[in-house]
Amino acid sequence: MKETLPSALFALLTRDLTIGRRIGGAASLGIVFFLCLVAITPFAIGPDLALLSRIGPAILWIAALLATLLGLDRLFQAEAEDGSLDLLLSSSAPLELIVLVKCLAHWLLTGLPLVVASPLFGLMLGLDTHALAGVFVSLLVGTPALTLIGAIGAALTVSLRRGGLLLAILILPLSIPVLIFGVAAASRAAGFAMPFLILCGLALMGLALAPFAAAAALRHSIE
Amino acid sequence: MKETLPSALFALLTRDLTIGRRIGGAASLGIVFFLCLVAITPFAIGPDLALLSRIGPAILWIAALLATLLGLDRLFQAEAEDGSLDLLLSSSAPLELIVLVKCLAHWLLTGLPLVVASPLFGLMLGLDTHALAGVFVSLLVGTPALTLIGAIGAALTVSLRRGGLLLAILILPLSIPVLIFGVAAASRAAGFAMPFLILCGLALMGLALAPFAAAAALRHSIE
Amino acid sequence: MPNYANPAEFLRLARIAVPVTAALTGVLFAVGLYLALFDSPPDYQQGETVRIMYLHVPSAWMAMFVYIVMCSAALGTLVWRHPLADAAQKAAAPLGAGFTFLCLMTGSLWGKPMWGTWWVWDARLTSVFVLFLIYLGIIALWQVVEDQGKAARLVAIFTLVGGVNIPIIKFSVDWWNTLHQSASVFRLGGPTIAMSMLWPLLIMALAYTSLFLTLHMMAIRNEILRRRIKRLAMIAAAEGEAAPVAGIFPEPAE
Amino acid sequence: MQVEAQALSVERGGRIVFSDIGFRLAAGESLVVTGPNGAGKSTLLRAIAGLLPLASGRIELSPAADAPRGEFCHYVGHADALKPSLTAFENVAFFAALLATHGRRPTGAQVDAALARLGLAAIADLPCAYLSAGQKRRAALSRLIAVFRPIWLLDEPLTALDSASQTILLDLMHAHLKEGGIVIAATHAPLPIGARELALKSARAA
Amino acid sequence: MQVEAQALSVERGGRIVFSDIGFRLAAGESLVVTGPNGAGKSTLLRAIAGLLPLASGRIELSPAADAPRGEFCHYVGHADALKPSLTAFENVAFFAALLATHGRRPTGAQVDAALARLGLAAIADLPCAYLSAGQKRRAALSRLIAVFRPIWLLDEPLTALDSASQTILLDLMHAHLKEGGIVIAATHAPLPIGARELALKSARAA
Ligand code: HEM
Ligand SMILES: Nc1ncnc2c1ncn2[C@@H]1O[C@H](COP(=O)(O)OP(=O)(O)OP(=O)(O)O)[C@@H](O)[C@H]1O
Ligand SMILES: Nc1ncnc2c1ncn2[C@@H]1O[C@H](COP(=O)(O)OP(=O)(O)OP(=O)(O)O)[C@@H](O)[C@H]1O
Ligand SMILES: [Mg+2]
Ligand SMILES: [Mg+2]
Repeated sequence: MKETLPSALFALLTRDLTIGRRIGGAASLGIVFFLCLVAITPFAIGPDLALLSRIGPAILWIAALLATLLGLDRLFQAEAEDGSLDLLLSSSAPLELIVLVKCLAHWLLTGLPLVVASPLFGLMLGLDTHALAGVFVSLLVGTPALTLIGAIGAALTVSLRRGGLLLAILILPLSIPVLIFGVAAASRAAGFAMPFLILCGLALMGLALAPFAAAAALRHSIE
Repeated sequence: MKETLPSALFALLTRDLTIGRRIGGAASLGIVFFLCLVAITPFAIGPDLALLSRIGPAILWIAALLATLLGLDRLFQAEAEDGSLDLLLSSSAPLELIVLVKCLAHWLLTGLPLVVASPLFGLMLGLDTHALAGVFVSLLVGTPALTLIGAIGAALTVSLRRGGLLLAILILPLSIPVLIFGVAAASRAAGFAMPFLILCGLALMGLALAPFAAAAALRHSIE
Repeated sequence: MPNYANPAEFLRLARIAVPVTAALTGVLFAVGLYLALFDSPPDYQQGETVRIMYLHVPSAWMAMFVYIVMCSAALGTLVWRHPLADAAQKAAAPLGAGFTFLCLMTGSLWGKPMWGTWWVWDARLTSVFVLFLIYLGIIALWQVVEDQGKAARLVAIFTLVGGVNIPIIKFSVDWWNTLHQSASVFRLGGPTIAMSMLWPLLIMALAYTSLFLTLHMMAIRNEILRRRIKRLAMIAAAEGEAAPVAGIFPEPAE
Repeated sequence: MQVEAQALSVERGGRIVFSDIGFRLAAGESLVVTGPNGAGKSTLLRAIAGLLPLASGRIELSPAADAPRGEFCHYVGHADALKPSLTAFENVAFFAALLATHGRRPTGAQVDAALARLGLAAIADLPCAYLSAGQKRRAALSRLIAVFRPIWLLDEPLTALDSASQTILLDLMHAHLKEGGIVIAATHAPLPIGARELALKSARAA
Repeated sequence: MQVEAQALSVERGGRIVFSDIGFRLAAGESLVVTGPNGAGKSTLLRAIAGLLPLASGRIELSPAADAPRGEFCHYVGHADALKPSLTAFENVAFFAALLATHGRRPTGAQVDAALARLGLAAIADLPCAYLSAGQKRRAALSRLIAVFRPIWLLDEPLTALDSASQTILLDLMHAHLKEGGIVIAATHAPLPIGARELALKSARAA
């Protein structure tokens, strides 16, 4: 029975990536959105480069958080609305793995491009090389954690018609720890190693818990 | 023929408000979302109260901008998906007014609660009374403008399956001016009157242009 | 904006015009670059770095000019439903984005020696950056909407709305006191720039304009031909003779 | 009221779906549009409702009206246009107010009557998310009698209805025709309303 | 394969939709579920597919299987489960890979054959956003033959299909039954597959 498992999951990954690419190239759109946010912030704060470079890592992290959130509420809702969720539930692949694969696809489409582009945006905010590297590495570890946490909220709100804001409310408190240690690692305020290790721990915890929590939520919200 | 116009528009307003209230009380959700964002920022930036109160108005404005955006992509898309848009287009009420009423409902549900709650959050960020008043008044004028600008993007992306990110990209450049003058007025960096007047001008421009642009986009994207 | 009567007419016109404007572009660039790089004096304040100006200023002008061209094409699409306006809009967007990018690049290259930084968030720089974002948004919208006729109308609406940014770019230096230089050529009361610098600048501006015209006509021609091929493939498909062509709306069955 | 369509053709996704379709319907007449899947039945109805642009041809109502065509038509398509969080009554009352013309704003009692006519009286106060497929369909159809519009455009109206509701709907159509209304319906199942038939051919054969 | 249901009852929205429903179907047998709108036909099918919890009763497959029940059933509901931006082929191929069991992963050729069987060969490479209602329905139904599953749960399967496609679908059902499969269908239209009938009463009357 299990020989079909890899191919089923691979088919799901390919499908989600294809849809993401077809619908306006989510990857490139994510970058442009990030760019907009980065551009807006200095404007709101004022053109003080010293201040900007000090809070630069924080801005990049907040931008990454919001970019991750923006598409996430439809992760399972779109599947539920058109009936695909029923079929995902009838697959012999465990729902936990299905959730994980969907998260992977979402991260590849929105998280990864942001991580790759973050050094460039860091430059625009006047970060130095050290800070750039810190932001890059911390985002690389942190954004998957954000996606995974977001998936729990997406699953919880799947049966509501408009979960966007509710999702944010469920998710933001959970993502605050990720944000704190991510920014701490990126800005090296308290050294790099310590907060980074905690960040890795959080990401691993997300990886271990989120698929189960999200799958349980999905099983209960179906009707 | 026109005697039914006010009652049609009023029915639309009531309907949108009812839906908003039923689906998890969008108003309260907006506030909580705002709260999360405000709470996250000090963590990301570090607990430096002087810096916080300096960039406080900017944070409140960015939070308002993002909270406005978060639900906006479904403003017309939800209507298009379930076929309601066809009926809105067959109404004898002009589409421009329909757009305007839908914007009003959206603002009452998400913008207004943010405005009302902003002094409280300002206090949490250590703003003084003057800055609090500035933030309140500038948000009161500015958030409707953001909603109206957002409605243009929502109408342009109505026929796309997942317009969230594209909407953001179309909208953020247009809302940068609102943000600049809103923050300028709120923080009184360049005095209050001048940027505030420009902000009012922008809001009026949005009021005059957005319904027409959005209605045109809706008419062209129906199929 | 060139006179685009109808597609067939345009193709005929382009066949003659493109080689001419291409040659003109080459000559203007040769003359302009020679004057700019070797013949004009260094600035008494800025030294040799002033030569970046001859690349920077015309690209800034073109960034705005192309947007204005797109706005008129957008009106053509919405008001007169001109068959060529759609193609003109679509062809101009990447060119405009390119000029804007050039303006941003040369500006930051110049900024490093002049202001000691690659980038500051002042009003002009930011509004040009916003212009760049709007160009990207337009390109994205073209790509996302599959029905090209619909895409043209939606892009036209967005282009016109985004047009409010153009006056902001132009007058930002006057409205806000910023780091950036204020207008010295196109201003009330005549240019304040030295004649020895003005001439090379104007020739470079002409070279850029002619470059744009050449590329724009070529891009429109490609767009027209692409649509023709699509239409032919569709007719063939409808007659049931050809297999569906990849990437082209294939023949629906009963 | 009279509808005349001449030499209609509609393009969708860059392809002509049908061309040179024409018909004329006087008050009290009805038209049934048939044809295989993908022939263009739904497309034709949407075009008549003014929801799709015509590639060529013209549709005329007489007596000539200055208002847009959509204001004379009830369009009931594949989608039900019901908000899941609103009750059936709220949904129908909203559309009644939205679609009303000439100052004839329907009262709550009229909406109630419309729902009752389609057998939904008992569940009028249930959120539409809780309705079955056929109940949703009936709620959508009750718009037809909550607000008067002379031309009914019905896309596969019998779908999801049980036999009792099918009878009710046919009665409603007969009554509408008798009062001088016009019905244009796309259907695969036979629709006994004594209508003329317009058979669309599949796009391939055309 | 044999299905036995005993004393089923299901609660939805805090209300018992039906109770004490039972049936037993051997290989090659079929069941048609009828009843007025809102009687609980769709609810019953979803409960059998394992997509709704039972309030009481039990459903058993024999030979007893350790995998969850959903893995033995094809459920085709009111929603088509097609992504508008993917082509018909991509949609069906995805579900074929997702739903495959026992290492029998369908090949591209099998998916093509399934689409062709439902008359969609020519439009297999069209994005589903461009399909008509009946074409979408046929794409959803082609899942049935792209992947083998012994129990078919079909909710109003004839909806939106033209008469040619209805014949094709009936042929498919006959073939499936002949091979020892099981078909349970909810329907308002008569469904000539020689099935036993389970008539649900309207919940109100119950
Ligand atoms: C990325 C950074 C920059 C951007 C986006 C930018 C943008 C522009 C724009 C849009 C114009 C056209 C203004 C008009 O026609 O009114 C312009 C002109 C000009 N820029 Fe820049 N600029 C940048 C950096 C610089 C720097 C570093 C310098 C040198 C100090 C400079 C010097 C000039 C000059 C001299 C003009 C001509 C003004 C005139 O004669 O009208 N720019 N720039
Ligand atoms: N949104 C769309 N964009 C492009 N083409 C479309 C769109 N919708 C439908 N089509 C195409 O137009 C043709 C006619 O579709 P239409 O929905 O009118 O068919 P129909 O006769 O109603 O079929 P059915 O009986 O299946 O409902 C089909 O070939 C279809 O592929
Ligand atoms: N999501 C839901 N939540 C709560 N109750 C529901 C839900 N869906 C349906 N119901 C209720 O359950 C009952 C049975 O619904 P079901 O959809 O099974 O009916 P059905 O027999 O399929 O009717 P139809 O012929 O209209 O499709 C109905 O009374 C309906 O109001
Ligand atoms: Mg149809
Ligand atoms: Mg049902």
